[in-house]
Amino acid sequence: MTVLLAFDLLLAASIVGLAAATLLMRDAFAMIVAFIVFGMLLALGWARLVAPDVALAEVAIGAGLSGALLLRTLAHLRGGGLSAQGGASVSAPTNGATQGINALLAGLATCALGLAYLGAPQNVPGLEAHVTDAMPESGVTHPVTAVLLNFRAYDTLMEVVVLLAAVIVVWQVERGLAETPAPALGTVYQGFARVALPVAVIAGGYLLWIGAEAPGGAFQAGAVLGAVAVLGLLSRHVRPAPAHRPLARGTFVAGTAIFALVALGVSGAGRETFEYPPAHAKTLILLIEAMVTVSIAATLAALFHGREPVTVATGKETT
Amino acid sequence: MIALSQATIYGLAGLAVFGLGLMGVLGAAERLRRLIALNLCAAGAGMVLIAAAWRSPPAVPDPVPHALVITGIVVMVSATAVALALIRRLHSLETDTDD
Amino acid sequence: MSPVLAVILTVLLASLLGGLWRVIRGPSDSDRMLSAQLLGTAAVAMTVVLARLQDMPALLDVALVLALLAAVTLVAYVALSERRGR
Amino acid sequence: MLEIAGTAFMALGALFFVAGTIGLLRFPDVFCRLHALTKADGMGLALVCLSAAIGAPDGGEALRILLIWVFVALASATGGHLVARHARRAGPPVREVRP
Repeated sequence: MTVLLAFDLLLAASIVGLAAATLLMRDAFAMIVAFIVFGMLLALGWARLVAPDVALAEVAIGAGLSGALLLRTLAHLRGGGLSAQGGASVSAPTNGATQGINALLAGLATCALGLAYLGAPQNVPGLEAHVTDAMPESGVTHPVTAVLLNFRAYDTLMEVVVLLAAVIVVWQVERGLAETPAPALGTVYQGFARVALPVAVIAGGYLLWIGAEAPGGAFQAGAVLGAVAVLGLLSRHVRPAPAHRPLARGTFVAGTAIFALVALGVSGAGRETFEYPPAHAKTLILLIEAMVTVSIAATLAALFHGREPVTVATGKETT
Repeated sequence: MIALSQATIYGLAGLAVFGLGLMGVLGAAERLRRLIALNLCAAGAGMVLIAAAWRSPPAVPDPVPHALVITGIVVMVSATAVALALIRRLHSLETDTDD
Repeated sequence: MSPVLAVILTVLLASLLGGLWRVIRGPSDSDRMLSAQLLGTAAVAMTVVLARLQDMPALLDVALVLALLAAVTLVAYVALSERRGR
Repeated sequence: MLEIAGTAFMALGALFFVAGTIGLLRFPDVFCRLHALTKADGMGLALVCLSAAIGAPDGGEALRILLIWVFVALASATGGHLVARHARRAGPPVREVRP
């Protein structure tokens, strides 16, 4: 269909154009906003490629939380608030030779990827036949969830470990860094939060539940719940205090712990690690997913908040 | 010759985004810009993967690359958060010594 | 029905790309954030149209999450901007 | 018949988006632009959602579409308020209306 082809060409061109614009934008704030819009367009592209799971992850994490994370750092770099101008890092201009070498290297790597992509046979069956064959044993009916939580569960476990490592590193790096807290956002926002936050929590739970049979699952649900927590932090409904640290640590670790325990627990009696007994596969996957969702939500919120809650920071909050 | 399917269109766009992002990673001056470039680079690679997983309509796409890219997105946001913490820390250290 | 939907989709994309000019030019941060919000709403509309066009109800969830998460960026912007202010 | 009406609503919704974008580009300051786009995108999305809900094969989908619309309407109203308040406090004074 020609109209749809024109749409695809226009969308693909705008994705590339926006990527270039993001890199060329002078103002750092404009760069971040362009990056957020890039994420939205990317999600549309993924919807066009029949990848709703990826589009879901992209809008939740790529366009949503990454944007908030970047804005928060920019606020720090500009000295407390976003509106305060100046303080942007100025750096030495790179000379022509360096830029030439950079372009050459980037071009070579892109050519390599291009050859790999264009050289591979297109539009022919890949691994989907294997996935379809194994679906009855997976315990779920949605192929992507089956791959994530069953067939390639090692990858997913490692991914949860990466998130855990990230929050540990961020807490270490930010140790002792003080910041002015965000102000109250007013009654209109409070009213909005009262309606929106419960709706968002329900949406997160729905995404988790639907993941077994349709696009959705632990990461998307975790990202939505993480966004709820970020809103709570911004509006100061949630105020991290030193007393919360044991709970926070426990929540960060819970997903990884349950995942690893189940993986090892099913491994006896002639089974491999991660080879769930088919009769209980759905229960086990849902158990893992629920815990991983909670962990991811807490971790993403902690990554946004940055520093570990310490007594000094809360003491300053009253000033 | 390659047929002009939506997979080819977005695959080539993904290649371009990957290349642009890589150039940004290597050449960008500020740290924040370099980090965003790295994110673009990852997004471009993801687009290529998802384009490779596409099958013409009656058939459904290969779910394995989809799962890989979702994992990639989550790993990328973790890496971004760590890099941002480092950027904030470096900035504080620099402004402290300047005073 | 579906060629019409494709045309509508293209019009929405064109409108989104027009709004991009405001993101690039500004002049103020508020302008940029506001335009991003409009673009987000356009993206939600496009996702809803795509769900119909491709007959993929799962895209409605994408639209819902996009709507939820676009609000987070905006609130983050306002809260972080006013952090010092007064 | 219902299908034609649905498509017409959707086309009208797209026109509202175009109008909103024109307002965003042409109006002189942040408050005027805010006015243009909250009207336009609210109406535009409402029409697109209405049309999609008419065509929805089952009630669950229609409910989700309704939820999307309600949420965007709430978020847009709140976001508009927050940005306007912020722009009022941080930005240059509001333009005088010339008689």
